[in-house]
Amino acid sequence: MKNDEVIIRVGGAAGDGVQSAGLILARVFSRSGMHVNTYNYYQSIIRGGQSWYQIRASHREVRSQGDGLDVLIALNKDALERHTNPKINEGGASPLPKEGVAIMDSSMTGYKEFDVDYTPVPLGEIALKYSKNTLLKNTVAIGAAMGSLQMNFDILADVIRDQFGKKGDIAEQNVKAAKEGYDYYSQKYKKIKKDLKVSNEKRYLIAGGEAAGLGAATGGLKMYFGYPMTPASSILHFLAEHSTQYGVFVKITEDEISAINMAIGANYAGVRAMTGSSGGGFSLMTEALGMAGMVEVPLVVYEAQRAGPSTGLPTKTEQGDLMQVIGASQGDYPKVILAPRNIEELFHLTREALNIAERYQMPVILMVDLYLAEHYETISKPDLEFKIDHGKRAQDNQKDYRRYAYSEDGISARAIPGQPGLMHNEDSDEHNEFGDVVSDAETDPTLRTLSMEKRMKKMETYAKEIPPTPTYRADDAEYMVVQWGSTQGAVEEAIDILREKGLKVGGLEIFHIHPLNRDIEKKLSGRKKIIVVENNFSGQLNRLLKSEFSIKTELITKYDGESFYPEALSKEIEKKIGGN
Amino acid sequence: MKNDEVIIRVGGAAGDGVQSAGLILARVFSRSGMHVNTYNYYQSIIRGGQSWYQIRASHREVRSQGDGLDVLIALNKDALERHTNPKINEGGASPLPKEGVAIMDSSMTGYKEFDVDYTPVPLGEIALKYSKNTLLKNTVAIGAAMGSLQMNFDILADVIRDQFGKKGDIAEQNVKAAKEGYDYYSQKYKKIKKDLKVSNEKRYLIAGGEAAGLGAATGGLKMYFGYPMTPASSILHFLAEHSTQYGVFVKITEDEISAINMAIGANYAGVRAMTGSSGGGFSLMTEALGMAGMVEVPLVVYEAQRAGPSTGLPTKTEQGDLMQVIGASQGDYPKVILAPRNIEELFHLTREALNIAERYQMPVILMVDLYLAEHYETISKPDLEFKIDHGKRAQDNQKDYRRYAYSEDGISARAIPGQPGLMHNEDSDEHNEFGDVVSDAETDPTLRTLSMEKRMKKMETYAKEIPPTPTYRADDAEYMVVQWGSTQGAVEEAIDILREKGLKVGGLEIFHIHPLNRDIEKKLSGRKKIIVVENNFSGQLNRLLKSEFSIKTELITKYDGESFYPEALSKEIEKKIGGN
Amino acid sequence: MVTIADYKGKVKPDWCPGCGNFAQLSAISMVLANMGIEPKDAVIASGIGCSSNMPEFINTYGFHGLHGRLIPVASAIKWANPKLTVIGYGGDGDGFFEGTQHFYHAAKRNIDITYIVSDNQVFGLTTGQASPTAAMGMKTKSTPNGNIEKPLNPLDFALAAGATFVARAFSGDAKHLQEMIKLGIQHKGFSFIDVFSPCVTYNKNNSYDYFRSRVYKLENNDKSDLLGAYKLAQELGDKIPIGVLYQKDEKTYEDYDPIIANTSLVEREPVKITEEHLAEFL
Amino acid sequence: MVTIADYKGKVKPDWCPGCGNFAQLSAISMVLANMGIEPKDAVIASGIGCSSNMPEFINTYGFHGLHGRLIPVASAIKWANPKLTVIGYGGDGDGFFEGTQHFYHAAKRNIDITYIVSDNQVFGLTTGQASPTAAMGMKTKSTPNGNIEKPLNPLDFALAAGATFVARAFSGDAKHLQEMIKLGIQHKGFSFIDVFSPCVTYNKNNSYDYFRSRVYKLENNDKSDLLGAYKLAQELGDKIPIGVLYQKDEKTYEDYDPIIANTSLVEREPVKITEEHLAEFL
Ligand SMILES: Cc1ncc(C[n+]2csc(CCOP(=O)(O)OP(=O)(O)O)c2C)c(N)n1
Ligand SMILES: Cc1ncc(C[n+]2csc(CCOP(=O)(O)OP(=O)(O)O)c2C)c(N)n1
Ligand code: SF4
Ligand code: SF4
Ligand SMILES: [Mg+2]
Ligand SMILES: [Mg+2]
Repeated sequence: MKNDEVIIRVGGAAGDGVQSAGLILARVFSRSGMHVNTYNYYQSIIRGGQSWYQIRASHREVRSQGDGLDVLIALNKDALERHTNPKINEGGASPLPKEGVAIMDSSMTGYKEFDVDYTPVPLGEIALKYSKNTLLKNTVAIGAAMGSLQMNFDILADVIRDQFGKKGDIAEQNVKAAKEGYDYYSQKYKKIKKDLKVSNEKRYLIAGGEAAGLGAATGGLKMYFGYPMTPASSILHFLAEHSTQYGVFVKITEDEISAINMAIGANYAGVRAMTGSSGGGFSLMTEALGMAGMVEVPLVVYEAQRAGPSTGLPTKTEQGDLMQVIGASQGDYPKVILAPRNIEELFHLTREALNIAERYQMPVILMVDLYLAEHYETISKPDLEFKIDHGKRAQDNQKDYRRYAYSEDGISARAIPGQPGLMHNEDSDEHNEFGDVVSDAETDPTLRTLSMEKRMKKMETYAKEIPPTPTYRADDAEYMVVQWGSTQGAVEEAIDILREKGLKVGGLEIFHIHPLNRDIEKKLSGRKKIIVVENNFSGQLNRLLKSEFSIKTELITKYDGESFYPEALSKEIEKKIGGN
Repeated sequence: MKNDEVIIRVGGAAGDGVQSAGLILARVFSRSGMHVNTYNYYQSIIRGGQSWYQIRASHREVRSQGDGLDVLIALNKDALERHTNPKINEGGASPLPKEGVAIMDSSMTGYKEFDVDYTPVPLGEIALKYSKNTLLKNTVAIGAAMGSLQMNFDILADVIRDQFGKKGDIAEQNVKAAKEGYDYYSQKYKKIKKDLKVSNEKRYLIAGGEAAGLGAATGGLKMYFGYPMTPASSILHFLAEHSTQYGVFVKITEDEISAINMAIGANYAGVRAMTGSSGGGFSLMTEALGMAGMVEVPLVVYEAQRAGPSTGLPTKTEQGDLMQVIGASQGDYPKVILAPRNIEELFHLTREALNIAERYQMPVILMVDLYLAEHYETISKPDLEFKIDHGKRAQDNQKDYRRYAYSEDGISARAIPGQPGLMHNEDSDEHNEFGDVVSDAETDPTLRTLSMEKRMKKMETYAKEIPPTPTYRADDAEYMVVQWGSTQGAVEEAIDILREKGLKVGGLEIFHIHPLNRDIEKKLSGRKKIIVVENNFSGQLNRLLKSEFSIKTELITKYDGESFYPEALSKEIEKKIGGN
Repeated sequence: MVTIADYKGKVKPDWCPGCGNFAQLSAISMVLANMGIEPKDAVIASGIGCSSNMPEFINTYGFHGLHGRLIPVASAIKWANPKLTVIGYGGDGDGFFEGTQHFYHAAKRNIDITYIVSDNQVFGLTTGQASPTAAMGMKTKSTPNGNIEKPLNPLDFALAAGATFVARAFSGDAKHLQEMIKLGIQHKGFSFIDVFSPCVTYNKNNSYDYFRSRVYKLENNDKSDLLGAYKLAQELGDKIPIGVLYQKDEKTYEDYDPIIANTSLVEREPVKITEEHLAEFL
Repeated sequence: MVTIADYKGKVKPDWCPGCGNFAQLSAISMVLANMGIEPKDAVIASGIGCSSNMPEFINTYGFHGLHGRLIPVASAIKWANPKLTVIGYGGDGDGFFEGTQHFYHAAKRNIDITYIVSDNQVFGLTTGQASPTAAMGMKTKSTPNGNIEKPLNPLDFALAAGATFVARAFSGDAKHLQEMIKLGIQHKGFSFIDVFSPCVTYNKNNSYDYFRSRVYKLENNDKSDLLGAYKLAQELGDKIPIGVLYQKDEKTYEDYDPIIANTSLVEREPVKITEEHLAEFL
């Protein structure tokens, strides 16, 4: 447990309001100018079961859900016992330590006791003074938790008013209840010792799916087609809710096949459109993905991974779809795969993906995972300026127009239906420069070869513009930890832990998954050990790296449905290093 | 052109009866106790265009369509000009050489002449004597071709009678027309000099799709579900036609998704069932494939590749779906991928696949390609004995039955609906040993981890029983050519050519694609060069090999829609060797 | 004798308290028991959704497959082993969006399975988006400004597809629900039962009260009258009929196919392929 | 002035001589020209099949996509750019097997596109398997012992799905075919035209003669009478009606959705996201 950060966890059953309580707490910290990172542990159940929500906050960057626990808000007995038990079994979450406080209703009795500081608050009693709504208890608990840290109550009051604002009186009931909780705790129990600095910085608290939606909107998105599937639903819901504001048409289709074919139709017609799903829905989209590559229609697909295989663990995270996305659809065709490492990058890469897709007239898949899509982070003010690049476009009535003209860079000028004099056919069958099919009356092996090379040349062109692969504390690193996508935060924090122990560990962070930047080989060469960290069973990126580069690697995987915890990860890395 | 083999090519438009003429010729050779290998060059068009059919025959094994051409039967002018032109552009096919003869109708005039032996025969005139059916011309031409080689006419007459048998008089008309063609040629033109030996060996002429269907039937297949798609239709048609004979229920479903889910349902119910498609249809099946892996239902999928991406070249061959099949469906789950190298192996592996699938309770994908699925080869008498292995089965009323019991080998005993006392739920959600879901009320990260490992352990168990990877003339080979699936014949013949030149070249033939046999690394080590040959653009197996083994490879690819030709391939290999 | 206790699963259903699915779970268990069908001879195939969790909670053979794909699984099970009582159970999203195509063609084929849809007018498990049967104007996460899509009429759909047994039930009327399920299972051919099954968490519009005040039981309607059934299917306003709208005796797909007619493939030995079979390749 | 010559594609159609698709190619070209629609403003989206090769042979914007998926492509094109005349053209396998689900839901949504099916009762391009509209008993490669599946009735299907324009035409009657296509394009909403289009190569049963001796033209039928239309759709014996069975004025999906109603998204600038939009994250 660190002095300069705080971790609060709210535990209860599905339907108990765990997540909304967590979000109120998160917002109090972000409004206090602090960095926030949240974690949502929930089940595929609508009511009941056990879920919890964790908020980590600090004046310095917090890049993962973190280790440790300071304040537990236990909304039921099960939650209390589960999180105070040193043998907690939740994928790596820390139990409440001795110094931690456990806020719970005073009426709670008969629970199994562990060595922590129990701080009962008459949550129900206080709540009842204001309303019969049992959820008001949560607000009292939130107040108590804020009291334990002596956060500025006015900020909490503001957050509550914004949250319950539309409900007038209800907002004030909540504020009052929170205040009582705050005061009760402050008067009765000791303040938790922390050295937290508030500030006046504007921090934007945003979830992954929201950042992707916002990024897409700033990137000129006008249509989104989807079919609900956790964890791809968050972008869908966000865009649906902001449809009018952002001018984005959002449609739930009859299935994922329709969604992707619609997105292709819209892009073909000249309108930026996206689709998205999780692995199972993405399976159904793969046929059309290859078509987009063949007809050279721009397309961005948001692929939000969850723990598989098959239906798997619908509310759990994993990076298990890489092989699927790489291999998606029959035959070879050009495509780009991006895996943003954090929420800010997700915002940027989503609109960048729209540009790449249109400039190269090919599919771009944005791979996120449940962890990235659903957790909240604070980011600084997003840059709203963005240049939309429509790529090569044909002139109206251009003479001798060839939709698929063979060219140096593999890219040919698009014509949009409605443009005069450029009528042509876009075909999923193999075709020549004009779009005429070369597989009907006479197959032409030569033209076929040229067309194949024309399309694949785009990959070479694109390879030249891949940004350098970022590194972390790598300059003098003897050991390199390679990660991709959302595990960035946990890996960097694990590296920090090891650095403090004096180990020369650095990181290589891959966010351009396909094609891979050739600089990776150089950046890894000459190191004592290369350790690939992945949130999946088989080490899918590892396989990819080895197929591309002559490197020897070791592998750390996690496939229990939860994301990495820095401390535990640092120990695994240390073990790999040790086994020299 | 070799003395001990003959190559005949029939060229014409779609709808001209090119293929049936070719098949008659092929059967004459197989009935003469010779080895036969055919090649079908056709387009995605029902009538018109240009197609041709090639028959290669010899008393020694013929392992590919071969190089060279002895007899051309040109059914129209285009065919005549195309195949006599030294600059023929058909993916590597040889033009008719000086010594070759071109059989065509005497009425054909005004064609561009090349340096070959034109042997006009009054095909139309002779045919008209017997019938107005224009297809009778083909029979006359067949007769002439057989005359040019002085094949035993009685065998041809038998084949024709079998072919047209049901049509009574028609058969006799055809026999007579053939005889006239035979005699006309014999009297007018010189016999082609060949040293062909006929024999009394029984040779079975069979196409890939048929061999797969026959293999499946001998392997206990009882149900086949599919949706037509070239080149996966041939197994479907074959089984439909033999449904009553073989006792196999065959159903065309509304789509491929239904087909695979039905196959899963049938296997779950305890009946051996298969499905199949080509790349596009397979895309649609991938979601269910992962489910089969998750619920541990046996499943065999016949994946017949054609040139992609997308609709691509529907009637052309390619090995371009490997990445798709490897990556199919989200998450990690156990599966086996087999790629038979020739028709005989296809027969055997299909039933073997059914056993593997049931023994391991997981999906097995049989990867073939258009070339393998649609061409004919002679094989010796197929072994009809086969032991069906149903794998571990639970005893009725077994106490404390656990459908997914964790075990040493990862395999647990199946219960089939209808068995008393073994009721349980098979779930695409993550589950524990009993099949109870571990992702609803309480996710259990520990159990999740165990279940994941339980399933994946099957891959380890299976890895131990993969047969050794076959080699070809490899003992003293300095250069190793690695191939997979249907390219075996062309690669072996290319190696033979190089061996004759004194180059120490050998082959490694991979038919177990996933998991890969670890013996590959050893068999390749210490060679001067490793050259991977693939009928696709990007070298998909090459990527796979490099991801698994520390090897340096060079790559030869072909992606014009046609399969490899030995001579041309040998030159490419030689170039790679030379570039030492 | 089979009793309802035999059907009790060992996993406690984790639907929200008050969810309509509880009624269907009881009803199916009760009917199977009363019909004397042993648990070992019943298979429930489901898709993905709250409703589709059913096989986890009942002591039969269960196959909890993919969203929208229960129909092909159920069909093939029946074809493989006609002795089994095969029930498909899933949601309205499952059956009328993702699985529309399979539903249609299975009904047309008149496969002898019973397909029960828990129709709650929302996607429950994915937290409440508008389903294909959601009313126009309904506000959900996916339709924050109100649904603008005409609702799909499941009964009309089933009739058009050629289902030979088409009925509607309501979770709020357990006895009638049981009756429908029993008739559906007894019917030889494709039986479809649409069940109004309130989602108490995400659908505040289509509540028990909403349905209770509207449904009325069909009595003495001419079940063989297709056009009459179409008309009844249109009644979705203040009065909504529950009961069997349509029933017809017709050959099943299984009856037509010589390989499976009167045969249990799972019991039959594979045909032995002999040299005679090989003759055609010579 | 637009003439039919403007629609002439540079690639010669490679259908078999006598194939029904030629008639539709001419008819579509003729109608578009006569309606004064410029080639640049017409888009033909197709699936995969002989019929679906159409866009290769006509001088418009063409999108030759995937088997069974033309409907979503066509729908989105229309939504993106309402100024375009969007025609979907495909086969009976394409639309009534692989694409059943999309057809149903697009009709229900009443999207303003015209969907023309070349209904030849077989899979042409894959060399003649039974299609969903193939008659019982028909022998094909996939049904060597005769088809045992009830044929799908496309008109009935379209009516049940809620299509607002449902018609049938016949390749053998060019003028009437043109008339139907014209009315279909003029209709605002989802127009469906099933065209009996003989496959001269693989379907010897459903020949020109077969249809010619059976079809009769609908005259003075009440196009607003849904039940009447259902009845007409059942006439598939010795007398088969061609013409418009049903037509209804109804709001389209586009009319309901505020983002696309009266807007051409392809022309409209993206909404500029400003700091105000960000306030909610603070
Ligand atoms: C291919 C696929 N797409 C989407 C999902 C996500 N998903 C799970 S349940 C569900 C909808 C559930 O609605 P419904 O079928 O009506 O069942 P209910 O929960 O209402 O009983 C969806 C879309 C999925 N599992 N698979
Ligand atoms: C996903 C997929 N499945 C199957 C096919 C193979 N296929 C191509 S055309 C066709 C059927 C054609 O029949 P229909 O749609 O009636 O068109 P027609 O040729 O009769 O005009 C099929 C099954 C495919 N291209 N894609
Ligand atoms: S969310 Fe609705 S459908 Fe799902 S369990 Fe709860 S009440 Fe039932
Ligand atoms: S096969 Fe039939 S549908 Fe296809 S082009 Fe020939 S006649 Fe037309
Ligand atoms: Mg529902
Ligand atoms: Mg057709």
